[in-house]
Amino acid sequence: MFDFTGLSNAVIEGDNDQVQAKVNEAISANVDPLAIINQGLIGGMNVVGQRFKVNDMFVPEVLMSARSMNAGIELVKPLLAGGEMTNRGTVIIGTVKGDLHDIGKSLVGMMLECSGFKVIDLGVDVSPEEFIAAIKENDGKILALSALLTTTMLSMKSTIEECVEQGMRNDIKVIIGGAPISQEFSDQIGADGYAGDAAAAVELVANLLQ
Amino acid sequence: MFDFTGLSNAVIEGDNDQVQAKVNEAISANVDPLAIINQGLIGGMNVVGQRFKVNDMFVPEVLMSARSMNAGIELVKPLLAGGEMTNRGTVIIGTVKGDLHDIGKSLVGMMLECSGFKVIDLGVDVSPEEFIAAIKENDGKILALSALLTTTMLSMKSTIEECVEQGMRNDIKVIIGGAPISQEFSDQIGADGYAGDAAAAVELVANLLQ
Amino acid sequence: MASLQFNELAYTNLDEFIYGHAKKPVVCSNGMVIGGGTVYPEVNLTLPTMLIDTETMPKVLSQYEEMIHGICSKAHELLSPGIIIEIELLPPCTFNPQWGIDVTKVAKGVMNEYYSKFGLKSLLRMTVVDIREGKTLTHMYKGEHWDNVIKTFRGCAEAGADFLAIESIGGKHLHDEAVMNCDLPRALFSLGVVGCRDMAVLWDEIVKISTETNCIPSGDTACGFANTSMVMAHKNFIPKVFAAIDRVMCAVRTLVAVERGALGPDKDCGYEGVYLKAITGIPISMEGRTAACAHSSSVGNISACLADCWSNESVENVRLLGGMAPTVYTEQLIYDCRLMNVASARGFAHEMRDILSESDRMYDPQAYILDPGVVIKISQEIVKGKTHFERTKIAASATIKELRSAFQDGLLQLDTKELKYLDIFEKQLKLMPNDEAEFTQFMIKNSTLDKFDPAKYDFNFNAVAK
Amino acid sequence: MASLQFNELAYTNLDEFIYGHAKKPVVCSNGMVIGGGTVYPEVNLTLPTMLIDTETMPKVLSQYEEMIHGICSKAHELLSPGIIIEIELLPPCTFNPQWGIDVTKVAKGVMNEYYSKFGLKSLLRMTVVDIREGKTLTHMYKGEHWDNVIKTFRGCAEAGADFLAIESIGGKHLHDEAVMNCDLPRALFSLGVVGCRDMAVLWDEIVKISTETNCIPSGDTACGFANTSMVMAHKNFIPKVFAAIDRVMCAVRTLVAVERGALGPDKDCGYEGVYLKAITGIPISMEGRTAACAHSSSVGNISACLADCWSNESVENVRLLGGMAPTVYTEQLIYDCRLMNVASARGFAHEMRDILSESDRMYDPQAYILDPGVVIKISQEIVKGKTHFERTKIAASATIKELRSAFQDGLLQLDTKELKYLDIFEKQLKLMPNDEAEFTQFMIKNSTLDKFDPAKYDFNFNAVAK
Ligand code: B12
Ligand code: B12
Ligand code: SF4
Ligand code: SF4
Ligand SMILES: [Zn+2]
Ligand SMILES: [Zn+2]
Ligand SMILES: [Zn+2]
Repeated sequence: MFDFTGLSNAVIEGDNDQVQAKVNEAISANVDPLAIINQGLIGGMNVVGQRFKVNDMFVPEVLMSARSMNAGIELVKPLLAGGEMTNRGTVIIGTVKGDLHDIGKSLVGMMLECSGFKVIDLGVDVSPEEFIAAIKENDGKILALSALLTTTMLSMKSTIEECVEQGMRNDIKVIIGGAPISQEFSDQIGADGYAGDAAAAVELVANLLQ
Repeated sequence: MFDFTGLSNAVIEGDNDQVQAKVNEAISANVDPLAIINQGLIGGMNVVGQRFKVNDMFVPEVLMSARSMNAGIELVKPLLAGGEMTNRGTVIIGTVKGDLHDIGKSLVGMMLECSGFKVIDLGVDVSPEEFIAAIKENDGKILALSALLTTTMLSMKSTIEECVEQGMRNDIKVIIGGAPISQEFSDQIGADGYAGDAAAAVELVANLLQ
Repeated sequence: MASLQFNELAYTNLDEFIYGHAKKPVVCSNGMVIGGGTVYPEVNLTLPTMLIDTETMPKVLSQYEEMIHGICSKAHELLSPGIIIEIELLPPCTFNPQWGIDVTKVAKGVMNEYYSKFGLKSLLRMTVVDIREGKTLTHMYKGEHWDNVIKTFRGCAEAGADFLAIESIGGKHLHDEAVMNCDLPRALFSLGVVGCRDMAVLWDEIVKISTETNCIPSGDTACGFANTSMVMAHKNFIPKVFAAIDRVMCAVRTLVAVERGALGPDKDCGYEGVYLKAITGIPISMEGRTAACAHSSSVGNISACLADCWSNESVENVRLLGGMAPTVYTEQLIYDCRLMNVASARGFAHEMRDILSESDRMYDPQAYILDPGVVIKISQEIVKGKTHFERTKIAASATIKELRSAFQDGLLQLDTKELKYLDIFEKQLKLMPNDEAEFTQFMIKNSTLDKFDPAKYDFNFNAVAK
Repeated sequence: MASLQFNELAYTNLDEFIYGHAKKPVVCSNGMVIGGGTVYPEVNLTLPTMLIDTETMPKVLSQYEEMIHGICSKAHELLSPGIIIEIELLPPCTFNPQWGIDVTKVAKGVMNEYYSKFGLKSLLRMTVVDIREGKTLTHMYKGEHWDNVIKTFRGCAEAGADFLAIESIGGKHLHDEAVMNCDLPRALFSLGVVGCRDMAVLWDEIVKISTETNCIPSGDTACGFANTSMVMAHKNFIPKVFAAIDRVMCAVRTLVAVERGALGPDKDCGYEGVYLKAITGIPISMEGRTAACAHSSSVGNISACLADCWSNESVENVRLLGGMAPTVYTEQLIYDCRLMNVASARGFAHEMRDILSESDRMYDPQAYILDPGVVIKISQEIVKGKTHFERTKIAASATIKELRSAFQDGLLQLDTKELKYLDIFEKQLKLMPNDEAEFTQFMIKNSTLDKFDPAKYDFNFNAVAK
């Protein structure tokens, strides 16, 4: 058995050079490429996620870890058969129409990515039509909507209604979040879930995709 | 034409003795009994209502005026043919089930009475059934519900639903009030109106009965 | 009746009479000392619009859990030296004692978690609803209503409540009538005769339960009395001077809790608590500007002069932009307390107290009678009375006198309508019989049974008549 | 660029540097003087959950009317010496200037009514949304977005606004990236290079409109910058020291408004306002504990030390038990202001200021840098810079130095993670080129067009390179 501790630690440290060195080491040792990714790289990233959740790491550190993980994946990729990459499910995320608040949504996206989900970030001020198109195009399983304004919260409702109209409501789970949002509001507009922060959002998505 | 100024002023002053003296004077002068009531007594009371509304009179003073008006009416009553008394409509009022707050509701009742409405006050902790029974018994036109607790507001909804079930929802107007109540909540549960204080309640009832 | 205690004031020196310090501090098992130098935030929370019944109870409990979590986490984050949480049960949770007990368990569970995880010190005040009224009440001291009140007290105490409290309502219906008619003698009967007797019976029981369960009997408030007047005066429905006089009269009634063994901190919305502190030295909870979420007030700052706990009165669990309202109010209270405590640490507590008083004192008689100097002056008169009846009457007349002279000295603004009512109330008091038995006889004759039924109170007229 | 103003501080004597007093007070036509000795409440309100469109506009307007009524009536009732109302328009009301104008008219209508009926003095601050971003933006200074911003400013001013304000966002996308990565040089580029240039163009226009409409150009804030950092730090997403350094750097950018003619009061949520006051002497609005409705904060009390207006930041029109939330917050602000003003009247303003500071200073670097003494010290360094770029860089390094020495002297608590980042930031600054042109070239090369497109800003690289 190959010892992944060093590789995982390098990811946790966000140390690009070390990650690449350790990955190359593993490749030379003929370790299963999927194991390098899942046990070594994503294994390290899982620790990062946990530590972020308990306020033990800052966002810039998480981003560094994510970047180093990606650098490692780039090295392993050529060794993988096409499509073999692990994807726990695709999440379409964006801030709803009329709302330009960016950061909360981006953080949720970041944490989902770190946890092995594929994330399509549509940015801010996204119309229901754009969300729908992206779901279709990317086979999205989760639609994640963000709103920070009391006057744009209701755009979440119209986005959900648009999904119903397009006959795709049953194919996806809709989750919502942002400062003015509450569980009560989520129930009210028929979303599938609400989370108060990025860590909770990851758990929510994981539960919904089970 | 008889000059009602003195009688009205006596009502405004809440001066029982003066009211009775002036009423007797009018009766002796063969003034139309209905005019004594409407122009003299209720005329005075209308001023009281106006002055209360602009904070120019206190509740105890309004109550004194009301009592003196009633004393005057008692003297005139024997001269009226049965049922000739003016009644602008009957209001059934009470605080809803589970709620024992009394005073706000009583004040609304008082102001309605002063303005010529007949008021049946069922007290506090009143069940939907009791409200329904009172409407039937008294030919109530307005159902006025009070609630001061966030946990009893929803009793207003069940009372309205009970009216629907009894097939009498179209025969009455439902108005609601109390500290946690808002216009929004009123709309939400399908009430016909909300008022924030006793003076506004009188206007609301007058409008609804037009 | 048991003989009166407290014939002298706990405070005669105004310099000692100040927020954060009580002559008889309450020392709690977790090390928090109420009245020992630190003003603590006391957060009071309530449910948003929802029903409470068997079906919704899980939701009710999770609402409470969410609120307590939010509060504790904010208190921890902002390094509060400790926090008090008050839950005023809603009526169904006293009608069904088990529900009230379950609420206590949930709350205490979260509080214990924050203590063991983060060392956050907290105390839980459980306030039972006085459900002894309504159509089905048969008797004040036996039968279903009484039993449920007592069961709820005992159950909450056993479930971990640190303080027991109530806002009792003996004599309330008489007082409602008094407020509506600005009838001071009737208020006096309600408070000084009926209310004080009811308090004695009720508080003997609460103190007994507390002793048996190792819980602290904290205090009562005149919510059903002076707070009704306060709200009515605030709406300009009655003169403010009535509300001010009523407040001081209420002190005699609320004080009975202490006479029977309550230890404090007295409950937040009992602004008359300042008189209790002056007379007995127990610590008190007060509320002011940061209780605007619950009701508007003319005593926003002056109410803090003597506070040992500082409360928001009550806020429902609704979402504001900055978070859930109970969490938001926790933050505000913590900063308010920091301000007062830092002033103390710098040796400027007296100046801070005087600033708080001067902020409001002049603009409303209800504020004026909370000024520490005025409190001591009127308290000195009150304790001269030899019965509750006498003390309540003195409270009224001393307050009238004080308000009038404050106006004359330019220390208090009163318009002519208010001044007129001072005269009216003085006359009302003068026309009253001085003898309690005679007065009682007169009042009973002039009250309907639905306002006061002596039988339900075991009210022994002969005992009054001696 | 126009030459820099303000090469010396308005304040060198700490004793003069205090709440309620500004060296350059703003004298308003209704007699209110901001910074003339009295701290005024500034109430900020917003809509509850609802859509804004053609159909709902009547409802939107009646919401604003209801809120302003509640606020004015409370201010009258509590005898506030005057009140400021801020409306931060929501995006549709800037995208459709007429809607913003209608909101202004409704608000001003109610305020005028309270003035003529009750003599209540009030001032309206209209804050336009800086909508210059998003997918459809073609250019920062021409095209639909710019035109609508300008139309809204002019229309609101003509409709009776007393103050114009904005929370401008030039350079924001660069800054977002800087926050997420704790990249101080990128923040510096966003603020000191791009932001300051954008401010100059924008504020020249606002000042021109104000002059033409007889309105007062008040100020800007770093909401999109330092407040984003603040919220991120509060969630423990980034180190607090980043947010503290970022706040002081932002001062240089916000100051540009004053350099171009803004007169104050600077906007509430710009906590960097204290640096503007130190450097220019204009009055400022601040927010703290009573803005918990909008966001939690570690500067609840210290933020009041130098406030000339005291704000709640923003509260939505929802019902609390005591009334609608904007009315409730008006009451709280009024009592807060009374406290500060009474302290002044009694000659204890300095002590009150010091108590406010000591309340929070030690627990968070963001609080520490609001301490009046610290503000003057760092401001003295900032004005030594000869360009905005230099000043912003000095702001960063001086703050790092100050925080470190505060920690060493035991005046500020910082955990090891925070300390580590002080080192990291120091290193980041050291590695940066000292020359603005070189630095700019480097940053542009390392930024994607979606974060910063020089063409949209008319950003003339040659001008920087000189
Ligand atoms: C920073 C900020 C801005 C910045 C935005 C910067 C950016 N790049 O995003 C700028 C300056 C642009 C801005 C502009 C405005 N803002 Co703004 N802004 C804020 C502020 C201070 C912080 C927001 C933030 O970034 N927080 C940090 C992130 C990490 O937290 P978060 O967004 O809450 O996200 C977390 C969770 O909510 C959750 N989450 C978020 N999204 C999602 C999605 C899903 C699916 C899930 C599960 C979870 C989830 O997870 C995240 C991570 O833990 C808030 C205050 C507040 N209390 O939130 C006001 C606030 C949202 N803004 C407000 C206002 C009024 C405005 C403006 C209208 C101001 C104006 N008049 O000009 C404009 C509107 C712009 C527009 N068209 O949308 C008001 C809203 C009032 C209202 N009526 O709703 C707020 C509440 C401030 C206040 N208290 O008054 N704002
Ligand atoms: C006085 C009072 C009491 C007294 C009641 C005295 C009495 N005889 O009614 C007593 C002590 C009994 C009491 C008890 C309780 N109360 Co209480 N009480 C109050 C208080 C302080 C004032 C209410 C009042 O009388 N106002 C004066 C009148 C004139 O105003 P009003 O009722 O609002 O009525 C006006 C308008 O609303 C309107 N209106 C009223 N009814 C109607 C009806 C119609 C149709 C219309 C159109 C208009 C209208 O017109 C009226 C005149 O202008 C309020 C605080 C507040 N902010 O309201 C709390 C308050 C209502 N009580 C509260 C609580 C918690 C309780 C208790 C549960 C306390 C406890 N733990 O023991 C119990 C519950 C009792 C029960 N089973 O209902 C909370 C409610 C919290 C919640 N979750 O909803 C409040 C809001 C206090 C607070 N801020 O925390 N209370
Ligand atoms: S006034 Fe408030 S705190 Fe006091 S008993 Fe009534 S509801 Fe409770
Ligand atoms: S922080 Fe608050 S006040 Fe400042 S711009 Fe953002 S929303 Fe407005
Ligand atoms: Zn309370
Ligand atoms: Zn702001
Ligand atoms: Zn603001």
